[in-house]
Amino acid sequence: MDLYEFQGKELFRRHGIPVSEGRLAMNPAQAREAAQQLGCPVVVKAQVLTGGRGKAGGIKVADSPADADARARDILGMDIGGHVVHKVWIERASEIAREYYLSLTFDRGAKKPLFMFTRQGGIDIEEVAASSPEALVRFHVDPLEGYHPWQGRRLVYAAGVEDPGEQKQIASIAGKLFDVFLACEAMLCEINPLIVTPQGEVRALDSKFTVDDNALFRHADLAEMRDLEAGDPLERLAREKGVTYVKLDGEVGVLGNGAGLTMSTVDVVTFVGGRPANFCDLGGGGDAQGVVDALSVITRDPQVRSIFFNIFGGITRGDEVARGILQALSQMSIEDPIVVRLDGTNAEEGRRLLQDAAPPNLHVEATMLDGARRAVELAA
Amino acid sequence: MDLYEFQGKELFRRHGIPVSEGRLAMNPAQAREAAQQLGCPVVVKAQVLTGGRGKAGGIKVADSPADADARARDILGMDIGGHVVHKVWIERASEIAREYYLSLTFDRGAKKPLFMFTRQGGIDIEEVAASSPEALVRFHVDPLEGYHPWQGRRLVYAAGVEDPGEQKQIASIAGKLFDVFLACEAMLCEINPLIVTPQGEVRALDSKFTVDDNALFRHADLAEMRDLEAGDPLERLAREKGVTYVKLDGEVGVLGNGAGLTMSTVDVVTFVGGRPANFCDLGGGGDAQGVVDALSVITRDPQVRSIFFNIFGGITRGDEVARGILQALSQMSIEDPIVVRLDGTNAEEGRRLLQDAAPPNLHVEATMLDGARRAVELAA
Amino acid sequence: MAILVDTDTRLVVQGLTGSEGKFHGLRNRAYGTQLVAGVTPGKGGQDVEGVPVFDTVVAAVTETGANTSMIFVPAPFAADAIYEALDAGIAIVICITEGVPAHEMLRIHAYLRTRDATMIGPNCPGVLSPEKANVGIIPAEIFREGSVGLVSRSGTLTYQIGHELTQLGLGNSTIVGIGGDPVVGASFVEVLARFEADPQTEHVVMVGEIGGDEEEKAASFIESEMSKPVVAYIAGFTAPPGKTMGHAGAIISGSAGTAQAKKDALEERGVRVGTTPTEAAELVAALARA
Amino acid sequence: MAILVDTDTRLVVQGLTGSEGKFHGLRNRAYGTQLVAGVTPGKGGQDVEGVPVFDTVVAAVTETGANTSMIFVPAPFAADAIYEALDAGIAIVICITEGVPAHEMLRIHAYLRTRDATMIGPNCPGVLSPEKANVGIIPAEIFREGSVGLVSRSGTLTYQIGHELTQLGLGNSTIVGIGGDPVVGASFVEVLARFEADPQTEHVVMVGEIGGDEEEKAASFIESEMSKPVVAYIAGFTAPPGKTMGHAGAIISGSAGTAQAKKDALEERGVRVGTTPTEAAELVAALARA
Repeated sequence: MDLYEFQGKELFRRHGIPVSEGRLAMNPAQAREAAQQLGCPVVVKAQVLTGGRGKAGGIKVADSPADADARARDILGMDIGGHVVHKVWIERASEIAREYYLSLTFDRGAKKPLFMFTRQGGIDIEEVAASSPEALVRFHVDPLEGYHPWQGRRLVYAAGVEDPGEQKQIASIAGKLFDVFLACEAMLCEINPLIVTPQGEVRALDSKFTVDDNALFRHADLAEMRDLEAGDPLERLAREKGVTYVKLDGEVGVLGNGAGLTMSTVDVVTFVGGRPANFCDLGGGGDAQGVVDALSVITRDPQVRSIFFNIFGGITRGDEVARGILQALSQMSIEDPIVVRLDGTNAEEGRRLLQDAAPPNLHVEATMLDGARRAVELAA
Repeated sequence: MDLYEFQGKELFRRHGIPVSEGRLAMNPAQAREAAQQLGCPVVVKAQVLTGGRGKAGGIKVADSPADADARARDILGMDIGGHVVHKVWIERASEIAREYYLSLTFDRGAKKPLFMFTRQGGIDIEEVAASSPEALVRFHVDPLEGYHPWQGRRLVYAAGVEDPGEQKQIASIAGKLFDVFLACEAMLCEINPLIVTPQGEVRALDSKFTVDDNALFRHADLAEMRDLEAGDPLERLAREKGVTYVKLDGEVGVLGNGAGLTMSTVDVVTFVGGRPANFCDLGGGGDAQGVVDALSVITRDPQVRSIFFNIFGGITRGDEVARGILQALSQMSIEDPIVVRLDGTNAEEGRRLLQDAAPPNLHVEATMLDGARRAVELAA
Repeated sequence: MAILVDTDTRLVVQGLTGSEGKFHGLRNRAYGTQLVAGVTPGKGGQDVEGVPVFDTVVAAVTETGANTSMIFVPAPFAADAIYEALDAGIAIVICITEGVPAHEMLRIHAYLRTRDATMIGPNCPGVLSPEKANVGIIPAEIFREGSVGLVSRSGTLTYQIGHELTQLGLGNSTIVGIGGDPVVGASFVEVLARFEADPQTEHVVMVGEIGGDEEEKAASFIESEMSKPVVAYIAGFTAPPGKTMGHAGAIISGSAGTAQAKKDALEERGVRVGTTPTEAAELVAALARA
Repeated sequence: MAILVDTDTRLVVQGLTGSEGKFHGLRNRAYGTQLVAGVTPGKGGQDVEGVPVFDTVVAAVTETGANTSMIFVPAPFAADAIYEALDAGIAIVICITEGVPAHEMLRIHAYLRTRDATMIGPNCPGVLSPEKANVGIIPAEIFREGSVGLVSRSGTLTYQIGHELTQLGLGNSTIVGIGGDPVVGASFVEVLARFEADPQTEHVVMVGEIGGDEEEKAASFIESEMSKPVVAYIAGFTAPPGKTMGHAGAIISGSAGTAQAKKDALEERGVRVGTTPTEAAELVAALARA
């Protein structure tokens, strides 16, 4: 789960990482009040769970409370990469002498947390990694041994931070970043930029914070941070129904069981010349109601022209899936053609159920490849 | 540093280990008031940093506040193994169905924390270890990997606890004991007895708690728990002066530099037929003032009849030690004979200083063995 | 022969008294797996259709000689169950449970480095050696015995490819679902090494997906250490960057971890990569005929 | 030859800019030890009487080829300094600092098991190989070069026994003070193994004290693994049970850990134990004459 900048900064603050004082505003009036309380100039920052908001005009400086009101009015409601801005974060504007970059990520390759630090902050870290890899210091922490203060020092000295005051502050922030990463079971904690003020104070000016969904059961405070309003409305609907759904940009609705098979189905649809409308995974169980729920999500996408059901039964039973399809067809008016391919546990029974009912817009195919081809034809 | 029962229980309570409610009392009136607040019957327990207080009569049940007053009057001021009782702990009396034993110790042999658990609690654990070793479950926890809940379960099942309610409570207490052990950097956390009430509730009825002196610099709350009034008055005085002093029961005062050499000197004094009056370690540095301080402690013991200075200079310089001895002799009236053996750094100069001053009760010997013999003769 | 599970497997199921543990444990027994014990704290002394239940894994090992554990306990308790199994001396730990926190798995992975044990999963379908033993939830009826080793990060995709192989007349030595979580116990490399050493296995199919770099590591391993031919299939070629595709934990950052990057790494080292499950199966069939 | 420190030692002192670190570091250099670097965070670029100071140990290793570290940093920072030295690839870490928390040492000990490095101390006088190198605070003038290896948990007691040996005309290959804390890096066994392998060492004196069971472990090791004769001395025969004798951390519980128990364990395995330092030295002298 990704957190908003203001949420990540709140977690930083709780663990002793210096951040600027700020207020959340849901409307221009709140933005004006926040600016009044904080003292101008302030920065008005769109809160969206995607990158590139600066380039999109989602970050503005305001010199007065009235100005903050106006800037919030500009930003609220903006669409930034498909994310509509519902909240802005107002914080006291910072004077910036230097911009660094510090992050801690869950490195699944090395199977260890990975620190990355560079004095070339403020820009996209992939650019730094590509253009001047020697300037990007990388350092792994062993999960059992944990963090030790020398590791923070190693980062700052290896990156060539020369001011002793900065050295101490950054090494200390690295330790606190490890604390918050561990305490929140984060997959990513990124500070870009980590600024140095003209007075020599080091502070986190932004936050990218991702926590492990699997760990939320023991972090009630983090689980509450989930913004149920955020993201694509269909993806939201799917989540409410317990279905994994990712909106794509084509015409063939794809529904499979298991992430791997579904991903593979999306690939195959593409390879035979189609454009998948979505990735929709029924998951491991997949009973009739799950099928109904998934179909109700997929069919709400007006781009969808055909639907391909690719089911390989393991725990999921083919007859249950067939019943779900028939039930959905009887409850909803689905006009798009549905191609079904069933294999595995109870597949024969499922196929028979479908053939017996024989709804007009239902097509049964024997293989995954044939099913994909047929669905693509029908969407054309 | 050893903690009192009430201090250990307070740490238990903070970490979620169930204990009985109680109050500390410094005088009979406070004991009466505590009994009134808690409701009778209560138990009045001597707070001393030594074992055997039960047999010594330091634990009494009181049926009324007046009775608590009387019992406190009996117990306060008692001498239990050389420790005078200055405080009593008043707690609500517990009904006891069963008594178990649970401890976590710093096992320096295995270099891991060691859990010990047995259903044969309430008695001396050495007895259980000797008479029915199979009943004492031992289990090490790896310092890097830390504690996992299955380890607590292993303890209770291996020890044969049969009641599911007890199993759960004890396994949970084991986890909390590990937490408090780690959080306080303890060397020992012992609960004996860990009682089960007739209602099936498991609770710590006593506490033995030792923390690492070396770790106190980062545990201000624990450092404050040190009772400056406790223990032998000479040992207390020595601690105030920064000298390591242990009172023994003989006539030859022993002063060395370094724990190993001092221990060895105590041994040699014994082997040549003497009885050491103390162990006194000047420590690594050992300047003139340190020598004066150590002598002032040793000579306050009325049993002392002679004093043996055994110094092997490394960082400690022989001339400094000699100056300290001469300074002490000029400041204090020391009538006991002092035997000095000096070797190592600047020993020759030290010996010359002593010979030049030649105080009447000072005897310089060339070897440790000769020095010990002379000191023992002079104490006879 | 086969790898990981076979007729010598003596299985203990941690969580045998739960509904899923019971269902699949007994199903594995019906297939022929030697199910010797269950473990559920507090239920020691009971039995599940004749299978004795113990309070601790160590008791199950001592009493029944269990050497392999299958874990079906709920996610919040799964890590503890894994540690318990490893400490009891279990050699093969297969964790089916989904939703184990990633940080727990980091620590377990570091812990495993110091032990002489293999862990499969979590969030995996288990291990099946056709005609010998099934430990997990893989529908055994799809597969037949043969010489193709199959290792996969995905459950249903494994069934798909196994099914395609069966259609082409090929069978499997062992099917290993290593799980799709960001950090799992045994990686492709560990399983490939076992297939290389297994006399029954003649060819290997590796089924990967986007995210991480285990396929790339496998590519290097195959080139330098394997004599047996390996065919690969990677899912997620058309996944948009930055999107998480379900619980497979496929978080892509930049170009690393993409299906194309994995395919390139494999092909550079001489491993044939099928673009669809069908094509992958056909590549194996061609090798088997050659 | 000698062990642990010799003419190949390239020493970095962590805490060289502190008063004690400077005093002893330069004293070690005056003895002939190759002192190549100091480390003090924030003081990189400075020098201490010509010895360059670095911010990190890894920089010191890279720039000067340091292979041995002596730690003089204050106790609250000593554990961090040890980890830093080990991670920088230092092979021999000698920690003089007194007062390192015991729980830190538990973790460091567990950590050391996975590294190919040796740690001596903390709370130890260091290591001296007469005429070759001195790393620590041992007064070198007491000792002369020779064939007796000396390993001890105590500082001044080591000097005492070294002095007795010198009086009897014997010299030392290496004197190792392993430190008297409850948990130290290298134990008797590790040092004894090095003496066994060292051509210069012909006899070994082991100086133990009450507490712990390292002397008992050493007894087993000497019996099964050592060809060279070992003489032991144990301090604390007359220590009352349950009393802590200074920072030596000699906490006795019951009979285990007593001097008598250690003496018995050693003598049962054929190791001669002197009752006084003088007697121990005489036993070695008798062996050397034989």
